[in-house]
Amino acid sequence: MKKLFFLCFIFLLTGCNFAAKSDDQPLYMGSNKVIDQTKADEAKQIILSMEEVIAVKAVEFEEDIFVAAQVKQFDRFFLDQIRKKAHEKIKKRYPETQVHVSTDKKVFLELEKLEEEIYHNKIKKAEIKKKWKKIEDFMKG
Amino acid sequence: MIFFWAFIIGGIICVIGQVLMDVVKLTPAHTMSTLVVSGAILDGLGLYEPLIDFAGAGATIPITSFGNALVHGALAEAERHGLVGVITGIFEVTSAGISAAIIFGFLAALVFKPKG
Amino acid sequence: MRVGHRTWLFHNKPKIIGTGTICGPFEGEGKIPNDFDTIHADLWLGQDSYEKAQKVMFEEACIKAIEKAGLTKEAIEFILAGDLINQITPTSFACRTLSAPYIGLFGACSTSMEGLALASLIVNGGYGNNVLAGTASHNTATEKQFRYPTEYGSQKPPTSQWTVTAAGAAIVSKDGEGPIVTSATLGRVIDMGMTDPFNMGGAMAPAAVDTIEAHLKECKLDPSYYDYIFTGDLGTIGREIALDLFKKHHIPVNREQFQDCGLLIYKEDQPVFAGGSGAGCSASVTYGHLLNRMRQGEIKRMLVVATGALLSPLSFQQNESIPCIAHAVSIEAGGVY
Amino acid sequence: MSDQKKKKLTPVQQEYHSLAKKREIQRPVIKNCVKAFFVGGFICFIGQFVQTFYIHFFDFNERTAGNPTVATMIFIAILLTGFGVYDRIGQFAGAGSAVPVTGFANSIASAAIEHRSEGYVLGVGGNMFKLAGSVIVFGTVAAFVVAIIKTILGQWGGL
Repeated sequence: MKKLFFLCFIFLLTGCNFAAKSDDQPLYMGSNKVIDQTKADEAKQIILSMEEVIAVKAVEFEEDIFVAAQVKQFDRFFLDQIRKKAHEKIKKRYPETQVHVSTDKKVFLELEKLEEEIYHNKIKKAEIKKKWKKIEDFMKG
Repeated sequence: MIFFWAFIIGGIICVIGQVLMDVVKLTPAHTMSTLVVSGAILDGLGLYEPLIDFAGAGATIPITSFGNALVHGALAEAERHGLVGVITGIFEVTSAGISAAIIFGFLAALVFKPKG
Repeated sequence: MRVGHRTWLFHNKPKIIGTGTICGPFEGEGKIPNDFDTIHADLWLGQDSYEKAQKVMFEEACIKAIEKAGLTKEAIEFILAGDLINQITPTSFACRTLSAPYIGLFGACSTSMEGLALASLIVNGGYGNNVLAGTASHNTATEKQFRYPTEYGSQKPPTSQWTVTAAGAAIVSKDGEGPIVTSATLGRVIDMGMTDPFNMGGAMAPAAVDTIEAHLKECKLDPSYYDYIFTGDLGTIGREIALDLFKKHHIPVNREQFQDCGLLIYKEDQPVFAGGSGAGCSASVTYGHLLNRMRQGEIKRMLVVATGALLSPLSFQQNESIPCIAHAVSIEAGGVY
Repeated sequence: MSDQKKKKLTPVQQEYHSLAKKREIQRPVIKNCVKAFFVGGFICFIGQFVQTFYIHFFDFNERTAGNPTVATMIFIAILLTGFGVYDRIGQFAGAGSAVPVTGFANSIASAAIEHRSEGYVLGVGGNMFKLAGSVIVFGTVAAFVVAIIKTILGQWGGL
């Protein structure tokens, strides 16, 4: 029994080390897509410059930018402040756009998918609109 | 990473429960009630939500989160409807846990016999 | 005849002419499976509730005792029995099938020796000839009544005890062959202010010592008169405390001589914490294992002291302490076996 | 509390208490805590796993995934209770299996199963919350008090 626990423990430790190392580069989508993503790209850079943030996903659509950040484990105690700070930073850069910042895992995953699809030009504008509504709901919960 | 901290924080909350039972010599029912009340108070002080952000299920699975969720439901409803909302909203968030326990518990009583 | 304040001497030699002992599966895996007449593999005994299972177990013990005494049901003149469950219903219900007059007893786990003492009194006084004394306990029925539902995952401390699933019945008679009940000392209610329901042994030990002390003093006996002194269900903790108390009161009871039924019934590796307990524990071990050893000539004289904790779930929740009682019966080997 | 109780005892009782205390087998507190830590942690680990599963494969975000996660854990716990496994885990783990929501489910299911012999209405229905009731009652009362204080303070702050 004890051995089993020990193994679990080791597994957990190693597992989390892997996760910590994988702070991947954000995907810059550029302007030549279905929708111009330059604002989103810049937002990513702004957010990533925050030291609490490991990874970031962002997509813009019409007047909105959705940003999802992954925060360092020990900064997760202060998610509220981090969200506020990130929001202010982007808002300063683009005062006329609606900025939504989330730290939710689900939003992060959904935006990641959307980014990929936009990057590879696999998605049409109407479909994005549909997805947009869904992601907005996730941000609220 | 979140898995690791879920394990650690969940474990620590259980150790607090164990200390209440073994050192303070509370009965299990007293221990659980104490933990639920402390969960409610921690949320009142705004400390439980950050813990959930930090440890995920490590903070939502222990019974302390039950107190937290009760306060949350009450506060959310109070924001919309004023003081009456405190009463109407208490079970808003926790209904899933309680109804699941009642329904599955009842079904279990239909199917199982105590094994001894 | 009464000697001292609370000891009866039985001069007319009431004898235990037949016994019946039944146990559950867990006890069947214990140290003394051969001393039980019937071992049930099913904790439910085919019934739909544990209370009914206890009832059936007690019925079977009675029938077995009657059979072994070579009697018929009609020959039983009185029944003195009881148990631990609400209003002793399992025992009372079991006695529906026996037509004899019935006296329901409650002395918690001490009911076994309470019954035997009173049965011997009736027989000795000539008020009856074949009197049945017995009791039963069922682990899960008792757990349900006194503690938590059986499937509830609470952690029991090492001081707790395991309620025995067993029933024991004995027929005391004026005629016939069998071990002789020579005397009995009745216990007082002793309350040492103990409140932990998971440490029954610690609560009951003073009662056992009080009764043993009174018995020895009133009969003017030295502890060495008895080959063994058996307590009902003190468990390891209660036994150690009792030995301490003997030392303190200068009663020369030695360690080997002082045994506990709750420790005889289970193997050391069975997860029973501090030992077995329950009314069925002292009854089944005494009427089965101990009397068998007496028949084999290993024991000539023994004092059986059944201890009982007189608490209810209600009294415990109302923060009452646990008053305890112990009844002692002296059994000596009789003539031919 | 215990001091107050002790005052009521007679000297003889007090003497016996100290004697009995010596012979009492102490609870293995450290060992119990270690076991509670690992089992409790492991249950939360599984909970996190279930939650991540719901986030990845269903339309739940971190907040809303809590409900199905709790329901799933409760389901597993009740199944284990029915098969007579949870009380064994409980004896081993103590608070480790009692403090997580699975322990709450176990207290409900065990009471329901145990009291079926008294019928569905008075037995199962009446006794289901025998153990879990206190948790709900005190949780609700505490939440009520906390929420009232917070709401009133918030309104004053807002004024």
